[in-house]
Amino acid sequence: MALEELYREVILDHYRNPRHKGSLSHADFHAEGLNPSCGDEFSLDLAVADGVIVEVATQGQGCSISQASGSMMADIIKGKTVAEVEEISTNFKLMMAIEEGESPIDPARPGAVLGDLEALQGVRKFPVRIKCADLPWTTLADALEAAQS
Amino acid sequence: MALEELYREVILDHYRNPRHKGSLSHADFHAEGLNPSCGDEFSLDLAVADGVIVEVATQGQGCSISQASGSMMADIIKGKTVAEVEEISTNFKLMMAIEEGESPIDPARPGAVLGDLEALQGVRKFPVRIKCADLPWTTLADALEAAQS
Amino acid sequence: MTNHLRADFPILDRLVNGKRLAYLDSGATTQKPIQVIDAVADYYKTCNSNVHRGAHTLADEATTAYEGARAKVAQFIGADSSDEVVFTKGTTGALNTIAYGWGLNRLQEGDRILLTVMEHHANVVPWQLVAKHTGAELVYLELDDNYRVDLSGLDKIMDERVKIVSVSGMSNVTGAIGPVAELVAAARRVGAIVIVDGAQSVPHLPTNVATLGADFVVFSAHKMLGPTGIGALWGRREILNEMEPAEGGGEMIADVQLYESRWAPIPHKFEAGTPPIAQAVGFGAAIDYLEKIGMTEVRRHEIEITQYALDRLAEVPDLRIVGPTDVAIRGGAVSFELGDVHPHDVATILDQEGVAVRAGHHCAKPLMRYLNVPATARASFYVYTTPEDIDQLVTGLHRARELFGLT
Amino acid sequence: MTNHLRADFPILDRLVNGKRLAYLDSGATTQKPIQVIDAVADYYKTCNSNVHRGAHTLADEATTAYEGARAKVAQFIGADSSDEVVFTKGTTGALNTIAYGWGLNRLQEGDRILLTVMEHHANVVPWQLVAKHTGAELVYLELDDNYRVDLSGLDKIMDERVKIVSVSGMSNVTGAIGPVAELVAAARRVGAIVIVDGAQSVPHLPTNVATLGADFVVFSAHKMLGPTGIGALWGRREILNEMEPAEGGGEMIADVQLYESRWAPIPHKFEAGTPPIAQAVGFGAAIDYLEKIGMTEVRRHEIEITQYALDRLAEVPDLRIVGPTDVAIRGGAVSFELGDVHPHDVATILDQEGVAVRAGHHCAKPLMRYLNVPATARASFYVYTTPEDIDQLVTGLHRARELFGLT
Ligand SMILES: Cc1ncc(COP(=O)(O)O)c(C=O)c1O
Ligand SMILES: Cc1ncc(COP(=O)(O)O)c(C=O)c1O
Repeated sequence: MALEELYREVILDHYRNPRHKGSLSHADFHAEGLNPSCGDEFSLDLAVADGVIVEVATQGQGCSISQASGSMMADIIKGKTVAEVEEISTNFKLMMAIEEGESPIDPARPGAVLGDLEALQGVRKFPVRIKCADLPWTTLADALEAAQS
Repeated sequence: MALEELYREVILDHYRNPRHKGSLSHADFHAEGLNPSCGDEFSLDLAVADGVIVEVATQGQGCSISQASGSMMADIIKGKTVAEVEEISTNFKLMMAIEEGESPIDPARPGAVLGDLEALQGVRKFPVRIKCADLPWTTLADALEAAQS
Repeated sequence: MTNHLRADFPILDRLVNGKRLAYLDSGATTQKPIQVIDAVADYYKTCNSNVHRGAHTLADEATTAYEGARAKVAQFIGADSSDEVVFTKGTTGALNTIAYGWGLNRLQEGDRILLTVMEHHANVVPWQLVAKHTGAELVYLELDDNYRVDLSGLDKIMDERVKIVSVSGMSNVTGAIGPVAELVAAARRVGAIVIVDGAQSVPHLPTNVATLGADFVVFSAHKMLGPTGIGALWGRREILNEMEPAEGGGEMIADVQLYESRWAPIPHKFEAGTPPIAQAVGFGAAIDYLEKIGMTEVRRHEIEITQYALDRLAEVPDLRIVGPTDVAIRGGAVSFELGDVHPHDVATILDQEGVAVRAGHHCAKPLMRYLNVPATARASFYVYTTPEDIDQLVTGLHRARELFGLT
Repeated sequence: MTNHLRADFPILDRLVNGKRLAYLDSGATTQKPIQVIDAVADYYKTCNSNVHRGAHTLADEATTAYEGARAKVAQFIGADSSDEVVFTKGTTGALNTIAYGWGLNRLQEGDRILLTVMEHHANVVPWQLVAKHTGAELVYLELDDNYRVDLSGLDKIMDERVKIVSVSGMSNVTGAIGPVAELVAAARRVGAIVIVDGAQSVPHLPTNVATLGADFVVFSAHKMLGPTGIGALWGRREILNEMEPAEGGGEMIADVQLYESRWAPIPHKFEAGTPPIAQAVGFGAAIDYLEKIGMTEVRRHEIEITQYALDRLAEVPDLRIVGPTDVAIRGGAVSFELGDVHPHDVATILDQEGVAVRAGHHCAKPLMRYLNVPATARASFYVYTTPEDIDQLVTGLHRARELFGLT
């Protein structure tokens, strides 16, 4: 049933126990995201050294989907290079059908390409909630854009 | 036929040859009327001596109904006392069904109570045009109100 | 308690996600009875025309229909006469009309606009805009423990600097009824004008502007069975007469010259441009419908259904009502929190059960901050709401608890 | 030339004063095809809900319908993207939005607003209001002998003081097409923004904002087969981004605090409050209908019917056309005078013959004064107009001559 696929155990766990919660006193990059239609918020601090994201801290307020997505994102990008993070972001958006193209994930056989994030596939059945899952990723894109310029 | 009753000879005559046209250099009372929905205008100068309207001058712009009504009004009020004029005005409004009450005019037997004005009875079949016929009379009421105060 | 009106509302027959629709979002917009839908369609089919400017039959019929709707609105709220009723885009449009028409032309540096923290954005942002242009400042009344406007400091706050008091007749978040009578009395003493945001109160409570004592009452048709795209501004005649128009255009003028213009008499002075004619006709039909039920009965039904809802919601563990629990001082917009389940998740889960509720800040961010809740879920009722709708809501809430593992 | 579209317009079957209705008042408002009437009714019957704020199915469907209509409007006028299209109350609402949003916040003493003497009150009065608040002044272009805007003095007038140029795309009185391209070119040189009042031009001429070069184009749905109560403001993205909102309220904010707020991105920044949702859906259906005909065909039909009308009117003694007689430079709003028969009398007589025309100043008093005509009668056409309508008009005009004893 769709709702059980939406609210998987791992999502509720990230929602209730967000990883890397807080802020960095020495952030290199910072961005804030807001979904004005629902009020969800997400803010992101990154410390980057030699092109690698060495530290991540996030804060947010919102539904389980946006907050779990943010927590999972923080988990997966830590320790990755900016280039790797961009690839992950693209894969995430493909999986969620936010960007057009073939999903890197075979829904029948969830692998480990995106780790916990794969649990968010259930959101695809709830189109109005896709923007919730995407909020941390648009915030990340803003932070990285600042990093690039 | 209704249109023939509306556009009687005498109405077109007053429309084309308005009586007492102009203004008074020594008016005792002056009022201006405007029908904002159609733009018709009517202005009235009165000279009053011992409660009698001794001189009348009118100017206006608008449809045959409003302008003929004004010309006929000027004709009938000249030389009358203010009290008489008020009675005429009431009779006119009763005839036109602007005020509620029995019309002083028997439509079957037009008499001479209101003189030429009785030709305006045809307007009653055109409710949206009644306010045209009434414009000079509301202007007159404004002028007389100023006279009273 | 069955509800014999439901048959008039075609949309209530539809299924949502395979389930019976339990429409509990009437605070956002109500559903429309077939009488209203048909009135709009019939207008277009039989006498559609522009109003006021025409000397042909259709124009006359359209004007009669439009002005007839105005008379219905006037009578519905007990106004002295139709020309105290201005048709606007809605409540928001009406409040902006007052803010720009009255506020922008009369407020000065140092003047104060008194609001409450429970106001809808529509009754906050226009005042911020006008304050910016004029140098006036905003002052807020807070709430007591029972979610009602706290009047204890009112005497101190209400001084000669206060020029405008604008308050919601009923909160769209907590359901709390606003202290209009008390604010009117206090405002009178200092000569301030009082505006009632009646977006929620006029649809749900009998309203009589003659006894209310306020200077303006504004409301939206779409929240009282009528079409979108129209609302009404009632104003006291003297104030409307002296107020400047906010918008300029056709229909609202007596004369236009190249560099200056003179205004038409009220209410037209405030209705620039082609008005929402078909929508006015639909608004009139909505009022006919409400009058047939009777506003006393509307309120009685609302008290009954709200009491039922509060009772049934009390059975749901972890559920907290955000608003008064005494139905005598509130309407039928019931906000709540459910444990740590975010309101959007509540709404999504309920939607799968066919239950439509709102979730979020309900255009009342200052109130959410004041109450320190990031968002609420809100179930809101109207004349067609039945206990069955509430039962469906409660079933959905149990499902939400289950999915989120609340025990 | 028969007209196969007429069957879509239920009102055209009715009788007026016992006669076939010849509806020649489309310049004031057009009639609505059943497709538009049904689209509005179906919206209320199947997915009525408030937009944007909801996480339930109806809210999502309503939002999709509303935003879908926006996309249709954007595509219809060749806009780059939907978010350059703001839904307003109508043309008048749109012009006031620009006057207050852009003008009130940016104009200063000594700045100039350039208009033409042929503007509708909607494109005059908002600028007078904003001029009063800001100290800016109005400047007018006059007309040449052919009722076209006289550009001969333009170079002298168009200097750095001119901040806004606002011009009608087509006069609702004379039918003359406005010199938009020339004004755009001249305005560019001094950095002024150009607004096109498209109330008459967008319904009647193919419009492409990308090639037009103007900064704003505004128009009303009700003049192009759509519902009353809605219109559109197209604006160039950069300008919309930097423009302040005119009205405040729900939906248009990113955040509201007690004393200040931040705005939502375009287009929502300019759509305070519950928008005219059902009307947007109807607007979308009207655009579908026009797209199906094709705007090139709409224009071709209009040229044909206008030529026919001008030819037939030329047969009526004492009749004088107030407007250009070359159909290449005009649309289908044909104003005229008939001897000394006042236009209101003309309209009353025609009405008895089933013919609906407007009479009066057509919300263009400055133009009437400029042309030194107190009023005109106006016959105006749209896609459903047939030669039979024109013939009926001409018959009625002969009757008017007869009643007034013109020989
Ligand atoms: C040229 C022109 N501009 C503006 C308007 C105003 O449009 P609306 O009344 O729909 O706001 C009209 C129509 O009345 C018009 O013809
Ligand atoms: C209390 C209150 N005020 C104002 C509004 C704004 O009404 P509208 O969106 O119809 O302009 C609403 C509804 O959203 C409301 O509930």
